[in-house]
Amino acid sequence: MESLLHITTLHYLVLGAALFLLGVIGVLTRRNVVIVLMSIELILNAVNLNLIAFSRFWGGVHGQIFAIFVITDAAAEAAVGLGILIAFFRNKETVNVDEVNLLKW
Amino acid sequence: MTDPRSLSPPSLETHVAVRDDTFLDTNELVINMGPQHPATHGVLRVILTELNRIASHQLWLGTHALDIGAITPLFYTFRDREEILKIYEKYCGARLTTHAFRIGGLQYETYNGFEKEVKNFLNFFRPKIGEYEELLTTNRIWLERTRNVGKISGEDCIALGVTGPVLRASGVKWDIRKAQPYANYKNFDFEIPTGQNGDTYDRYLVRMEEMRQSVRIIEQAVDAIPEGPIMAKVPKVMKPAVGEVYHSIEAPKGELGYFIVSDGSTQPYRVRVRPPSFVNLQALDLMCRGQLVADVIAVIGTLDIVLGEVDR
Amino acid sequence: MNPVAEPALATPFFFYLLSGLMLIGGILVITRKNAVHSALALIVTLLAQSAIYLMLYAPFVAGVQIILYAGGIMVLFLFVIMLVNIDRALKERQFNRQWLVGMAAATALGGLFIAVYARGKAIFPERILTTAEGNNTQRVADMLYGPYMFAFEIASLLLLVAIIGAVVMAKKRI
Amino acid sequence: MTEFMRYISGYLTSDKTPGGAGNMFWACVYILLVFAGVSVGVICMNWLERKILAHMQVRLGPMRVGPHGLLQPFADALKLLLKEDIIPAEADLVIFWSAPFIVDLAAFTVFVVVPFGPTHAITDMNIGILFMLGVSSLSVLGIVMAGWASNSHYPLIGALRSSAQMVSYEVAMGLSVVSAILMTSMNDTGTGTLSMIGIVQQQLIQKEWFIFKFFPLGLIAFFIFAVAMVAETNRAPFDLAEAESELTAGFHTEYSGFRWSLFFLAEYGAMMAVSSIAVTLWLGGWLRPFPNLLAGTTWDQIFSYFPGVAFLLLGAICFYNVARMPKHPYFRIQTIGLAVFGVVLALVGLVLFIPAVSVRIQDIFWFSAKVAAFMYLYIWYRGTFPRYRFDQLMRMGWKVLLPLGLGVLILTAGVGLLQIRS
Repeated sequence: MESLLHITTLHYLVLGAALFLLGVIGVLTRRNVVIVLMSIELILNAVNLNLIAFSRFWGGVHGQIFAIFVITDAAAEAAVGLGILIAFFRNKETVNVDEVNLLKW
Repeated sequence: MTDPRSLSPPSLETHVAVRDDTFLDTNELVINMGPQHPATHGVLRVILTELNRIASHQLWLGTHALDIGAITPLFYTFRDREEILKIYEKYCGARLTTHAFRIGGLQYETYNGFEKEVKNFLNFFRPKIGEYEELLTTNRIWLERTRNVGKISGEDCIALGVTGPVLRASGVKWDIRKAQPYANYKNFDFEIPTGQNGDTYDRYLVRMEEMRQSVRIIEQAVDAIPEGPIMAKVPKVMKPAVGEVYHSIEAPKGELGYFIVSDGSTQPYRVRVRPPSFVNLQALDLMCRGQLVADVIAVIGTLDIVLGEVDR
Repeated sequence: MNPVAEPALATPFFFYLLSGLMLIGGILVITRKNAVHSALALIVTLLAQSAIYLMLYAPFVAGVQIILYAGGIMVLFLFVIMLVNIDRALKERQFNRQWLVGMAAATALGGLFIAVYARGKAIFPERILTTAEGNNTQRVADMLYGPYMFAFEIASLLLLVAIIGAVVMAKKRI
Repeated sequence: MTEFMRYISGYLTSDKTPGGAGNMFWACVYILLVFAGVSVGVICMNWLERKILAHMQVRLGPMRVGPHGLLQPFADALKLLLKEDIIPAEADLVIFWSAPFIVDLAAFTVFVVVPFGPTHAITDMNIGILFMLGVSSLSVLGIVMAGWASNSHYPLIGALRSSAQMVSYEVAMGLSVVSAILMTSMNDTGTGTLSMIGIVQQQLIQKEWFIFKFFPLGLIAFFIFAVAMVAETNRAPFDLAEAESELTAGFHTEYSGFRWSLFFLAEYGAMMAVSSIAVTLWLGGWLRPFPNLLAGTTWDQIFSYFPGVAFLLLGAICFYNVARMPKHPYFRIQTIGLAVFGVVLALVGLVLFIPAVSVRIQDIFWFSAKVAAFMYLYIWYRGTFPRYRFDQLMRMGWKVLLPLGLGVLILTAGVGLLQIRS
């Protein structure tokens, strides 16, 4: 009980791991590209959580800097991914990953 | 917000008045009474129709600006239009269906102080045009919304039969009041405003200038109302000659013409109306080509159509 | 009557509240059929996470998280979901047994996590530093425009590439 | 019990915000006060907008419910609450329900960090302005949800339009905000701040409102913000999302009654919120006008009379209108009501002359007066401008305001650098 009530860095790490797992499951099971992309966002957020928890642990801000870079990265990824999705949808009228099975369409 | 012109009765009013006018004109031609008209009739008719033109343009301006998103001009124009309607009401008792025109002249004498009230209105109205223009003419957003929107060339206008301010804004100097003067127009001095680009903004400017010209015409006409009867002697039963006739006038929205075929009886054999709105609406397709959907609203507004006239 | 909240209880309360929100949101993201619902669940997760950042005394990252993630990226997602009309996907059933594979992989990964924790329990941080809040934003700025300047420039380049890439992908004709 | 009283009274001598002092009781009181104040502001705004717009358009506006329509907002609220709550059959229920609340939440949460005075804020975060921008950008989510959940074409198009619009204008807005934040660091220590109270205090220390700082850079940044904030709140001339000639009512077409009124509340709350940002960043927040031109205790004294005088003037206007009321029995109740309202206003004005009150209230007064000026601008825009077309709106955001904002940011940084060097 004491370990549950006394929030330590470990708690944040467990939370991050759980989110990461959720993201992985989402990426592997869903067919909808949009939801796959969102699951990737979940994974990135789990990573961010770890980074920030450790930055708090060490008392520095390096982890936060990395988190900001990761957020930048996520923005870029979302923009390009959704751009591809729109191009794909325009040609194939579908947003399912398992239908992206042609090298050229 | 629905376009008020498609719903509210006042929009029909200008048309009814002018339509009476043409219809009778045409009838008169058929029964060959034109030259016998009393002089008073012609001048009064000019005053009344020009007042009507102002009222129509005011209505157009208010609703057109409302469509583009400027809500204030509507109230300004309706405030001023009310003065015109008051004159009409006092003159013939009706605001909506001004029904004074008869074969052979006018039904009603002018009331006492008609000239004075019209002059008062002119003095009241002259600065108001500036007020409208102040809100819109140099407004950046208005310019962006109307310039190069709904462009149409003069040739296209002529090919489609588009008339009125739309035609004049495309640079064609065609106004039936000058080209085939009816009533007493040839006695009055006025300009035909024309535009160059044929876009929505030019049509706006042309109509604003037309209001000024109408004021100028009425100014001259009010001073020139001759004494005398307003109605010629008209036989109880009129038997026009056999034949056909087309006569048109410059209504506020464009050329309004009546084509009448007479078989010599008291009833016309066939009557066909050439309405300006119906014909002008044809240009919508051409004007909207290559434009955005939001521009359609501006273009429909600038055509100044009355849907009651289109849907027949 | 003691209106002063017990700080020792406030932290776990908010932690469990927020992490519960995050996990529920995360589960909804990967289980909802409707992509819009997924996106909204993800937004809940992200907002809860930004609150957790606040608990970790990283207010600047929390603000960035709200502005960029919830206000920017997720709006982009919603936008795209609405552009690509995926009503059809709602009526389709997924026949392949991908979820089995997914669960297997996830279990393996989870097992890995637990194994790592079980083996190296000693090095895992059980403590938490309690420094004062301080001027976090300023420290982040000093770092970002000092030692991390190069990485910062690279990130801006990355964003530029992403912008061009997105435009090239999504535009019908260039 | 005494401990509790001491807990309450302990804050009164503090020079921090209740959030900063960690005093839960006063924080709750402040939250209630701010919430009530914003709601009253929305009610006033409703009446004022209709009245001012009407007078701009040669109409009278509401005249029937109460003297000069003063009770019209309450009648409207009652009507909206009693109206049937229609939910389209094909709507996505949960999202349809929650969308108005999210918009409201975003609009009202922003006020947590709005500084009405050096201590008159619920709390003072050190990421204050970031928090404000972030939370106010969340309202776009509610709008998108509302548009999508209605499962109808006009709301969807309206929602897409307004989200595209809000996202693009946020960029220009952010840039102009950054240039103002840059100005906060032009002091002896060279450290800037993101805290809302800190920003105003910097303007006090630098003895200059940021709108006049580095003339004309501050002015241009303020102009960018002033344009972007109108677009952010979807108000005329940027009200594309609810352009009635094109989209009926935009994203809230399918909403009726209470839910619609929540959107209404959020719209006006958001207007006040962004106006408060503008006031805080460029117009000196709670500082009185001309802090350096008319400095000195005498002027302080004179300016401290302003709140009272303003309320007395409002009361005088009421009495003027009482005198102009028609002397017909039909109008008797209205006349009495207006007179009572005038008396209340005048009494408030007199109370504000008490030094102890006026010292505490004048910060709030100046802040609210500046926000009110922005509210008037909103109404004025609506009465004057036609509506932009959507591509023009986007062009304006990306091709005019964004480069302008970037230029101002770079120039501000350059000028600031030169100033520090010299």
